[in-house]
Amino acid sequence: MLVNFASVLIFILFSVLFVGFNFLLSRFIQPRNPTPLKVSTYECGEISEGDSWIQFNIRFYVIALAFLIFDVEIVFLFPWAVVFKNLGIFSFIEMMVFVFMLLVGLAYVWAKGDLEWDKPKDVPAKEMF
Amino acid sequence: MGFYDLIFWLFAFISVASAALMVFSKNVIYSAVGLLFAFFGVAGIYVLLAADFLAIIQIMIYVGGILVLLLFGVMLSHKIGGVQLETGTLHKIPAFIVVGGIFIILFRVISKTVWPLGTAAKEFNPTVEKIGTLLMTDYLIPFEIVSVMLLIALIGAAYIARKERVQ
Amino acid sequence: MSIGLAHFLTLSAILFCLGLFAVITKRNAVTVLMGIELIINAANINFIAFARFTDNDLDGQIFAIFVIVAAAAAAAVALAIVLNLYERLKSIDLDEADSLAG
Amino acid sequence: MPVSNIYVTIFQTFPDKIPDTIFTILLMLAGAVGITVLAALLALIGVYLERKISAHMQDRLGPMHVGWHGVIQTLADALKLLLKEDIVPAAADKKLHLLAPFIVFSATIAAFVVLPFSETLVLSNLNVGIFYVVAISSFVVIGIILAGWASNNKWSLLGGMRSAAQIVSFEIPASLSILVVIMAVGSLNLGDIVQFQNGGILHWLIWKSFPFNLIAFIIFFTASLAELNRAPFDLPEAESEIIAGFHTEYSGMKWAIFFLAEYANMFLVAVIASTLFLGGWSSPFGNFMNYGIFSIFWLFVKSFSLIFIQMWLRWTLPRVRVDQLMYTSWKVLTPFAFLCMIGVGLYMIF
Repeated sequence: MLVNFASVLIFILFSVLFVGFNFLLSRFIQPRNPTPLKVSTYECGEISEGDSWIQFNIRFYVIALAFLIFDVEIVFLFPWAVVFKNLGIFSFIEMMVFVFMLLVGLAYVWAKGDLEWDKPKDVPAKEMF
Repeated sequence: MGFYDLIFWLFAFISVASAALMVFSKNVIYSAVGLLFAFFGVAGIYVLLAADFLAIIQIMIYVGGILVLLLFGVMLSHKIGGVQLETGTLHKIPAFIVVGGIFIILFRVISKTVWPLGTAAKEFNPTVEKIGTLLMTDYLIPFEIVSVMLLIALIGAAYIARKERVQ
Repeated sequence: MSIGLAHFLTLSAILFCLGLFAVITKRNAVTVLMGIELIINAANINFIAFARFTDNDLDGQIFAIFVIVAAAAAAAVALAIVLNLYERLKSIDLDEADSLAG
Repeated sequence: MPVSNIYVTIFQTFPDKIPDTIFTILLMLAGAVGITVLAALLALIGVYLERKISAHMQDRLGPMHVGWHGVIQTLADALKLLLKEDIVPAAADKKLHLLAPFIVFSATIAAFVVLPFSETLVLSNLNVGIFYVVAISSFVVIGIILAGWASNNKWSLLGGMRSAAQIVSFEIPASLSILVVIMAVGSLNLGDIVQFQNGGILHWLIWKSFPFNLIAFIIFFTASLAELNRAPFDLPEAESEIIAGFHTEYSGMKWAIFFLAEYANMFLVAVIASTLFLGGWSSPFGNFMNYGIFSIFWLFVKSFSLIFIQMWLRWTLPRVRVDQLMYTSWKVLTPFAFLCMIGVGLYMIF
């Protein structure tokens, strides 16, 4: 088992080296003359307005939250799926109870509108112009 | 020194160095990066302890879930003006004394205690099936309670985060 | 000297102390939360190390799974509280959240 | 274990020549070099195919001048990118700006290690195979957020956050639809999963517990399109709104690495989908041409067909809006993935 993980480790190390090698190679053969205008922040050619201050919507958090909870659930579902064939109906019922709880959670955030994002208002085509 | 030892030191170094980066960096995002590599290092340690499935869970929940949530939290709770996201520190010296004292105590406990080590050397066996079976049999009650806890966490956190939006 | 239980326990102790240091000294609520995650990781190393080096087979690993899950739930709720705090105080400096102080 | 590890196979052919560990490490390194080169090559082919297919779908010719029908156009482009100046914005966080491409690319390539290309050609026969792939790709999300933040540009940050939110949303239905395969096979090992489907097109898992596995396959394919940020789910790169998303401030080789990772990821998803549902390296005609080099051939035929469908969809469907995106993920795909799982469970019990 360890030998397989060693392979993974070597893989990760090599891919890091590969990217590093490419950057170094590119560094030696590319032109380098940064001018103040070139290294300014890109904003469609305009002078940059203000700093990158953005107030993110709280919905991003709720999405990440729902993701985390379901991620945890998946962690339990995977080992269950492996042994499901051997354990049969009893484990199926156990898992259904587990899944049901999480579906209640999904239904809750769904019903409370946490998963809704702003929709554009429906404007009939003839009123648009 | 065998390869097992070498890899242990490698991962121990990764986790301690990045944990130190997390603790001593002033920038919140740098702390998050430190935490990322600390989680990765700890996952490697789990593999060395024959917990392959747990190492994957560590990556999946900590890196894929909690760290993403933390980063979203940082983005949502700071005025992201410029790349400076400073975090202040306070009473460093008392903290250093307390933590140093705790570490010395822990270290003495670890080195003085005679641990009841297992009799037979264990093989590196796959653990997924055993864990699945144990969860469905011996640990059934905790397993079901976890689902209730997750439900409460989801509803509670969504409620707390939403409250202000309504007002 | 080959790697044994004591090595893993010491590593875990170092991580625990670093996490504790972050929890005590940081003023930013999110970094305090990061310190807590580090402490939980240190505890998990202990669980798994004991599972490997003593006669208990996988109980330690199962325990670690439940700990990770509890940590995930805790992080979710804690961050929701932090965001709520930010909405009220426009800051997540823990020293400023003292309205309950006597 | 039914699938023998390639290292063991090679190792047995050269006994006692070189010390074991050194030899194994050299072999692993050779495997890593091979796969990285393969991934880069496949990305180049992918880019070429994309340009050609999109051109022909729009009644154009696409690249024609460099090489026969422009076959080495993408290679020339790659060379050009190597020569481009690497512009780092003055306001950016230099270290993290550099770190982000490393994370994204390494996480993508690291997932390749478990793919079974044939019965013996498996670089790492991990027991937790598919679960490992799901987990390791979560590094990509972190890399994207860091890239967006380190650029210190409104559009980058917004694009990074959008990408991240989109990827995490679609990871749930994608992982849930994988479950139906694992329930049938009873193993997370990708080699075992292919071995289970060996023996012709009717043994493929896509037909098992009809129609639940078929629906699960469609869910997996749709969700993976969204995870790849591909049309019709390419909002994070919606040029008209947020320029180029999280890699707006990346240029030269750094940008090329993101691009390479994106196309390597496209191939990775296609291989995973064919391994899980379409029999992987096994021949569709029972034992006909079901050995050695033909296994690789079959796997590539299946994967490139899926890639072709991806490109076809890109030029057929319009881009969805962000509210439709979240609707698709949480209110359509996730409930249906749960239904599939329950359906397969009931099917297997009765």
